[in-house]
Amino acid sequence: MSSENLLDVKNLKTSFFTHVGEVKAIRGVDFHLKKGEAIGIVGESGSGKSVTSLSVMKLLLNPGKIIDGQILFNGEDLATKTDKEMQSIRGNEISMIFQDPMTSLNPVYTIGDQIMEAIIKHQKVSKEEARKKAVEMLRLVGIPSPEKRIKQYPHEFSGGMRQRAMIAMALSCEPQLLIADEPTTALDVTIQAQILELMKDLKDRLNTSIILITHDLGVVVDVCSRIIVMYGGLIMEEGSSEEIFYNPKHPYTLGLLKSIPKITEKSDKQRLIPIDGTPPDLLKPPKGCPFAPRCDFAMRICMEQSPEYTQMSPTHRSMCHLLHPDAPSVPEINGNMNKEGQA
Amino acid sequence: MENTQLKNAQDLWQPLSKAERDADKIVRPSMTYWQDVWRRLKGNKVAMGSLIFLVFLILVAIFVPMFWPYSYSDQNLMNANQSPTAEHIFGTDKHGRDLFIRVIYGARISLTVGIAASIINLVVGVVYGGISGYVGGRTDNLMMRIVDILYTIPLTLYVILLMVWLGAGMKSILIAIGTTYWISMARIVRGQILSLKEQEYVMAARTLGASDSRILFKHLVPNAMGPIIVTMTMSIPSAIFTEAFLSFIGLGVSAPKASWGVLANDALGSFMLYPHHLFFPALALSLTMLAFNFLGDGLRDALDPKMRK
Amino acid sequence: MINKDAEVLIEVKNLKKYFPVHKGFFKRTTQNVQAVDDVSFAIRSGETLGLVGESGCGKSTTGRTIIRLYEPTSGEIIYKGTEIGRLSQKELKPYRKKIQMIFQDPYASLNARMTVGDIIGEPLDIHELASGKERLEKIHQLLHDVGLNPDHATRYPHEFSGGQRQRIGIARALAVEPDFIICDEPISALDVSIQAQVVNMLEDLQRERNITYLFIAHDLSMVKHISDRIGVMYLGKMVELGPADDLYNSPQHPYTQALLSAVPVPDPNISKNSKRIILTGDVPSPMNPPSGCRFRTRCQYAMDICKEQEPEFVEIAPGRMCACHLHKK
Amino acid sequence: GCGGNQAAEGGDEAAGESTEPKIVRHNLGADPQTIDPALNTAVDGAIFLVNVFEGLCRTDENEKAIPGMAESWEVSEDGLTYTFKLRDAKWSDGEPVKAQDFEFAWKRALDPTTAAEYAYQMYYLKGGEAFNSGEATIDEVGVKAIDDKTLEVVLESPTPYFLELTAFPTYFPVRKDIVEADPEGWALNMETYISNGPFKAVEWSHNDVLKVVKNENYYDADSIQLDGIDFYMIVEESTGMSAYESGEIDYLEHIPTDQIPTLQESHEDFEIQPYLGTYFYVFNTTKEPVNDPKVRKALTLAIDRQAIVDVVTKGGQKPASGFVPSGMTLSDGSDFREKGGDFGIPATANVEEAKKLLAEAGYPDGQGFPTIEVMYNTLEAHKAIAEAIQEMWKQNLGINVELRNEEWKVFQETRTQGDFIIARHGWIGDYVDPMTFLDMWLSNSGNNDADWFNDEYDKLIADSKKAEGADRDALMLQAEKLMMDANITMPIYYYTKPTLLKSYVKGVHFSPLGFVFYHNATIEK
Amino acid sequence: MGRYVLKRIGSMVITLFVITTFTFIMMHLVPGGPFTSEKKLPPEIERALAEKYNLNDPISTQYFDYLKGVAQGDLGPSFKYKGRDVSGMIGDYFPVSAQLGGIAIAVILLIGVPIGVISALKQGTWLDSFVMLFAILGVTIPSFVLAALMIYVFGVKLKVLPTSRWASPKHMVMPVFALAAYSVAFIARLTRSSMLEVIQQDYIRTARAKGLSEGVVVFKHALKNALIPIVTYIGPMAAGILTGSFVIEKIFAIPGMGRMFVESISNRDYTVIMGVTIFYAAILVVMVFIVDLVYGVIDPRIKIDED
Ligand SMILES: Nc1ncnc2c1ncn2[C@@H]1O[C@H](COP(=O)(O)OP(=O)(O)OP(=O)(O)O)[C@@H](O)[C@H]1O
Ligand SMILES: Nc1ncnc2c1ncn2[C@@H]1O[C@H](COP(=O)(O)OP(=O)(O)OP(=O)(O)O)[C@@H](O)[C@H]1O
Ligand SMILES: [Mg+2]
Ligand SMILES: [Mg+2]
Repeated sequence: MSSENLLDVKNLKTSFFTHVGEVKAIRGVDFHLKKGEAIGIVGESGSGKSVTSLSVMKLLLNPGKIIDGQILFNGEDLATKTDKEMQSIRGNEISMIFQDPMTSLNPVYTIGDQIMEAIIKHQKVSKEEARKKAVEMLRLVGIPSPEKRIKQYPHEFSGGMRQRAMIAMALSCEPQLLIADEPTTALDVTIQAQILELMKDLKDRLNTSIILITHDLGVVVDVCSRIIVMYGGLIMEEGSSEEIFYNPKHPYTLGLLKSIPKITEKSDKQRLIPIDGTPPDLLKPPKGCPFAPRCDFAMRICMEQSPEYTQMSPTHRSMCHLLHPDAPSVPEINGNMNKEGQA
Repeated sequence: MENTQLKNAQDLWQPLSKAERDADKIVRPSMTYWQDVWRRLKGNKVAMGSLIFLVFLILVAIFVPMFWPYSYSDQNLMNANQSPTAEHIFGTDKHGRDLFIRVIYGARISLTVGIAASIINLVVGVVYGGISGYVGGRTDNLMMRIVDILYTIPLTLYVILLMVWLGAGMKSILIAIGTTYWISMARIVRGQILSLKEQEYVMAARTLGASDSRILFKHLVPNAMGPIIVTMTMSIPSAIFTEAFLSFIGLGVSAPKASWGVLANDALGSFMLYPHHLFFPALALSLTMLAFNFLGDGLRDALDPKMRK
Repeated sequence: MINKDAEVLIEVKNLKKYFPVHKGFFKRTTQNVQAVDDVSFAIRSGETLGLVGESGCGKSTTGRTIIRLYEPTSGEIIYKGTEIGRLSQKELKPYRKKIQMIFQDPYASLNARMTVGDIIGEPLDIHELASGKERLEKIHQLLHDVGLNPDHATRYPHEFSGGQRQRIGIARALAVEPDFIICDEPISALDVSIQAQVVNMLEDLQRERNITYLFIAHDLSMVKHISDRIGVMYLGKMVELGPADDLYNSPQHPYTQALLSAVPVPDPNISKNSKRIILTGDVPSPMNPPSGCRFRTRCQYAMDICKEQEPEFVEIAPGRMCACHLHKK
Repeated sequence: GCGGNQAAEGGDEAAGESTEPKIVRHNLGADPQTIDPALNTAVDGAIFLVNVFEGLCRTDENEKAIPGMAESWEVSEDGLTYTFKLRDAKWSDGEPVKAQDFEFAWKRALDPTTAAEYAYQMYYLKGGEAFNSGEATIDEVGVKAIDDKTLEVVLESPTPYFLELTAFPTYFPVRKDIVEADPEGWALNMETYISNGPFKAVEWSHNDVLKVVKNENYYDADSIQLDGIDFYMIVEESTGMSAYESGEIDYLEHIPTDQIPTLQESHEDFEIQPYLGTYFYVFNTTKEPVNDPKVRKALTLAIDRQAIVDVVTKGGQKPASGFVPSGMTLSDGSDFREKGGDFGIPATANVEEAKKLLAEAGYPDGQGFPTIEVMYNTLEAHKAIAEAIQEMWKQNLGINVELRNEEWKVFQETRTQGDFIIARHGWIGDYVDPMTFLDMWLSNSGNNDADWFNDEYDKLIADSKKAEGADRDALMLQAEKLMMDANITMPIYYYTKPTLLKSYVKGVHFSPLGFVFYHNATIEK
Repeated sequence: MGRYVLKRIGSMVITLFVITTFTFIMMHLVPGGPFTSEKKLPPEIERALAEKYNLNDPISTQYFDYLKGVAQGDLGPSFKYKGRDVSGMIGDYFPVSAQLGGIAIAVILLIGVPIGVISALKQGTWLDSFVMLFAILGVTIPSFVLAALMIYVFGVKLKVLPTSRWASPKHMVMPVFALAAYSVAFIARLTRSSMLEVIQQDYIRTARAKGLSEGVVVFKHALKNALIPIVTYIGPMAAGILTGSFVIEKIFAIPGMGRMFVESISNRDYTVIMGVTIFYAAILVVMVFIVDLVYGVIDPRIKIDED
């Protein structure tokens, strides 16, 4: 099974050792990714999406440490690789688009310099060719007059332009795995569409695998065939897009889907339906289900014990006590396919 | 997959009450940045050790002379240049004075000078450089040219003049150091502020209506703290040696009082013969400097919330 | 709903903001980026004006110029009848309490050396709104309002995830209880459930305190949800402005049409069958905008006149403005 | 500057056993401010000058005049007119040395436009002082070249040490043509720096090295055995010491004080040379409380000079109990100092007497004695002495003294203006005669920092200038006694000059005026 | 920008003028003149000397005459070194100081910056502590002690290096190190502290994510961002070091300008004091100007030329 998997993350645990204690940001995450496959990671802000991807890249900063688990990339465990070995993997085989484009770009080098650098390093081309490629990449992500723009500095770019510069940088080396951490949040929909096309094209053409982290469920379904839903450092539910959208088996997923405003709705200003409450404190992660305090259906056991995964289909699993045979039945979860859908 | 333990506990499957939901919540006291800095500093053993050492040194400098059997000026020419013995633990100098008490006494002068220099650095240098960098433009040009002028005017001339006008003594030393010792700091702070002031959080603060002084001192200066602390700690030894130079010109405290710088300076001619003359003041100075630097490093780390561990 | 006759809170007239572009070691100014070029609109008290448009079209710049982070190149900014476009920073202070901004780039806009408590407490200190225990309570309340833990007050920005940082910025802006908030993509980094939470909160505040918003975002469904009226910008110009529903239902400007067609739908079935107007042609540069209508290079209806003449921004129906030659008789 | 081999060009290969050029490396200390004989004022410059120039006379080991450029001379009855006969000597460029060169040089030194600071060394010439202060014409100066080889000199008053004076650098001849061609620059350019002594300068790289080589045109060149001398300018004492120890220099005279005792014990190169000078404190006789001679005497008696020279200065100095140092002979050949006695000032402190005097002055056991200030100019050695004296006064008399140091020039100003109570002083003789010490206390002397004006003293000195032989001796002794009894100074020690000279350098002669002569020196390795 | 450069040059000239004026005034206020000496000169000679050097003119006349001379490039004659003029003296001594200083600056940069970087990267390790301990010793031990120790060890005991003078590359080793020690330490510590700040930034993570080698990440991406305080320090330091250090030149008997300057003050050699001050000030203001220009090159966000 693992042979065709490009990436196999097993029982990943990552913590930040801060003065107030250990922030257990990732508490045991398993997922895998096939060649040419795109998966989406959605979830609560602060649930560990970015930390997961940084762990895969082994780019956690100081107090952060991978404390357990394996990250098998092409069958090799990245967790045990040295920094030096990682250098030839990063940027070349795995690229990442970071979430915060302003602070992720070096303020003292031009956009062009920063894009060309990776190209020169991994593709071993001349400076001139690299510049051409950089211009080309910027054009691809929709930056106007890229020949001029590559000479500008990050602070002279708008938020969305910076983000596109980041994307251009990540895509320029045609990696096997692309981790995109909220790549389109700052982009308007037309550009977003363009970028998504670009990613899909990469996937189809070069068989690149993609991990797409986003809040925009619309974007996820556009690109990804599978979706991982995270909450409180754990994977709450995982399944194909259809399974997640039409047959969510976790109250959190359900809540997420409910809170999306619909563009087609009449603007009689209905309130949106948020999930009440605040996310768990990962310094002292609850021993039970992290979502329990905010869950409409929470039971005592939810506070006591962490639920096991229940496999609904080969691709679909969820961790919720409600799926336990002893649990009381809740229509939203246990009922058959939620026919109303989210249309 | 079996949860034998819980299977029978039917009430586990009961819905949660509101109180149960919030059971886990704990509220920690809110801490400001500076409280947090202090807490972090306390956690740094080396820095705290250094702080304790410095406090101890200050106490020793204040109190030991009160009951030590010799005073800094008691001579016994017949006993000159002795190596350390039980009686004179640091040995004696060329006038047969107890070197230990002279070093301790020197601490009073050198520490005062060192600490004064760092305070002046911090107050004048940071404020001046901060304003210059922050306001920028014409003001910056004017303020920096003033700094250039102060920096270039021959110190010796200036000090001789001070000596003629004010006479010798601690006050004059402090004035001399106070008027000249903040210039590098002002330059460094200005450079830092120039680059920091274009940051986005400064804009954010401005939209909140933060006054210029608030932006400067609450936002920019804390972010320039690394170089500030380095400059400050590094200025201490040079201030201490400048004091020796000032004493040399006649501005300093008058003999037989001697600071570390003067002791070291005087010992230089004979350090091959009487190494202890140089060794002890130099040791005192080095230890103090190490302490200041470790404290500075600790402070730097404590001031930087990202530095954890 | 919003009272159509409510007083105009803020009015922007012919606002322009150009950035010089420097070249070479001696940094000669060679060109200008016309980030905002002659934009006018007004927002009534208690109203939400959504601002959408292509990335880099000048939305943030518009917002930042209104709040006077940038000096306007020309034009007027009138707040409650007072022109604030030329006030000095000192004179502006009273307005700082009234007008607030939520920044697009959350991390960069937070001082890394301040605890979250201090960041949120800062406006309280500046405007002397609360102190001591009251201040602490207020901070906790604000954190709670934006969906963070009160515990988070003692932590530092870098310890938070992107969305959490964004919420810190929102809490800070809300602290002074402003009349007018410029929200520069306030929710784009948030997950949908928190988005809902924040949007609800913004709406609640609006209802309770009659707050006015300029809401810049890309997520058109969210913009539509929250806005009373929406303005569409393209390359430094306002191209269309109208009530949210009308604009969505019958977009008049070709760019607006393209924009709406590109909205991704969070439904696997629909998503796969939707048709998009994919804009073709190079994206023009604000350093060197096309003559005439700026959209003409990518417009499927482009005519000769579009090249020669800049279309005026005119009322095409009651409450609806558009700048397109198609709508001229 | 880089080391060249110019030194070798004058080498006399035949004379030496080794082929290596015989060059002494002498540390001069500071760069000479000038090497123009008329303008030089400093000992370092003079050390150089006496080796490259030669006056009418030279001095022998006893500091008595022997023929130099002059092979003979006649002195008139009244002791006022000297007629010198010059020998056939040549300048370093081969030109003959003429009497006119002397006339020119001396008048030039006296010429007010030359502004030579040491012109007063020539006030013995008739009309010299008048010309120098613009009250007489150049022709009124008492020096005249009768012909190329005869020089006639007329003095203001009989001066027993005049012949020795002609060996002093200010009296050295210079070449008129050369100097007039470039009055400012001739002494800077080694090409035009023509001299008549045993050596000639070849290279001067400022603050680094001044190189001289043997002057083949010197009349006595055959007896000059060195090929040259390199005068280095290492100012820092400790560096000089290190350079000496590492073998980079052969001669060192500024030796770190603390090293001296060890050197004295163990280093064969170490030697203490006489040096004509007195280290003393001067009292401001107009200021409370030292305007009371008893107080001055008490202070003078209460210090242990022996301890100071043994423990503090360590350079083999002798405790001073008079103002004029030893080393100057009277007409009967006895030493002035020995004749003069010690004025009751013992080498170690006389505490009893001092206390008694202090009590008499109204300060029994130091009670009521105000805190007074002792001034010294900034130097480690002065400080050490001041600290020792401070403590001695405190212990012996129970009085408190504060020390104050000032930068050299400021200090001189302060001292001249009388802004002090007690100040450190030192006086080095310009020539080997007690008068060089005594005339400083004349009422009209610019160096009378004690502000002590005594007509009797002025008369004694004036009389002694006219007198000769034993009369003169008696008058001078009387004068010294007068000023010593007035206790205007507190002599501390007589200077010495500790030196280090590599043992392979032989035949170097030291004069008590601080000069070092390499005329007879050689290197024997 | 062109206008800015012109303006800066204008303000540099004004600065020089003010410095000249201040120094001139102070110099004349300080007690003691060039001809004050232990053995008081006869009044006539003093008068003649004053005449010769125009010291009898009113101070203001002297001042304007001096300025006139300076404007014409004439720094006047030395009062103490007979027959030498100030320009010539600077010409003699400055090249030596500049050579010593230039090498020292190279050493400072080549040693100081890398060890600062290394200890920042290895923060908290023994290497960091070790390097920083050395750096601290570098400042604690004043240059004169360091010089004396080196002379003793290498010159006297081991006899591997000459103790003094400036003649061959061997002669340069000790003075260069003694001169550089303090600044190496300072630069190392400044670099370390700046680097510590920079290496935690997100863009460093981005650079790593690109797979760049650690060297490129550190020396290209991080260092440039950490450079501002270093450059700030280097500018004036370079001016100081190039124009000579009195202590080092005196200890090693090097014929440099620092030594000449301090001696000129003790000598009250008025024209030399003025000449060297102006020369030094000119170098300093140029250095400071260069630093400001370099700021803009390092960090494009810095706009130094705005009004
Ligand atoms: N340096 C750090 N120190 C302490 N805690 C941290 C640090 N970095 C991240 N965390 C914590 O780790 C958790 C996971 O953060 P992460 O950035 O992965 O969230 P995310 O899922 O990407 O959220 P978002 O969608 O808002 O970006 C958060 O609770 C955050 O507070
Ligand atoms: N400081 C600056 N210097 C130069 N050009 C700038 C500067 N700030 C913004 N610009 C330019 O102004 C134009 C508009 O930028 P702005 O940030 O307003 O866009 P935006 O509409 O907010 O885009 P986004 O949606 O991507 O945030 C862009 O072309 C940008 O490059
Ligand atoms: Mg994230
Ligand atoms: Mg924007």
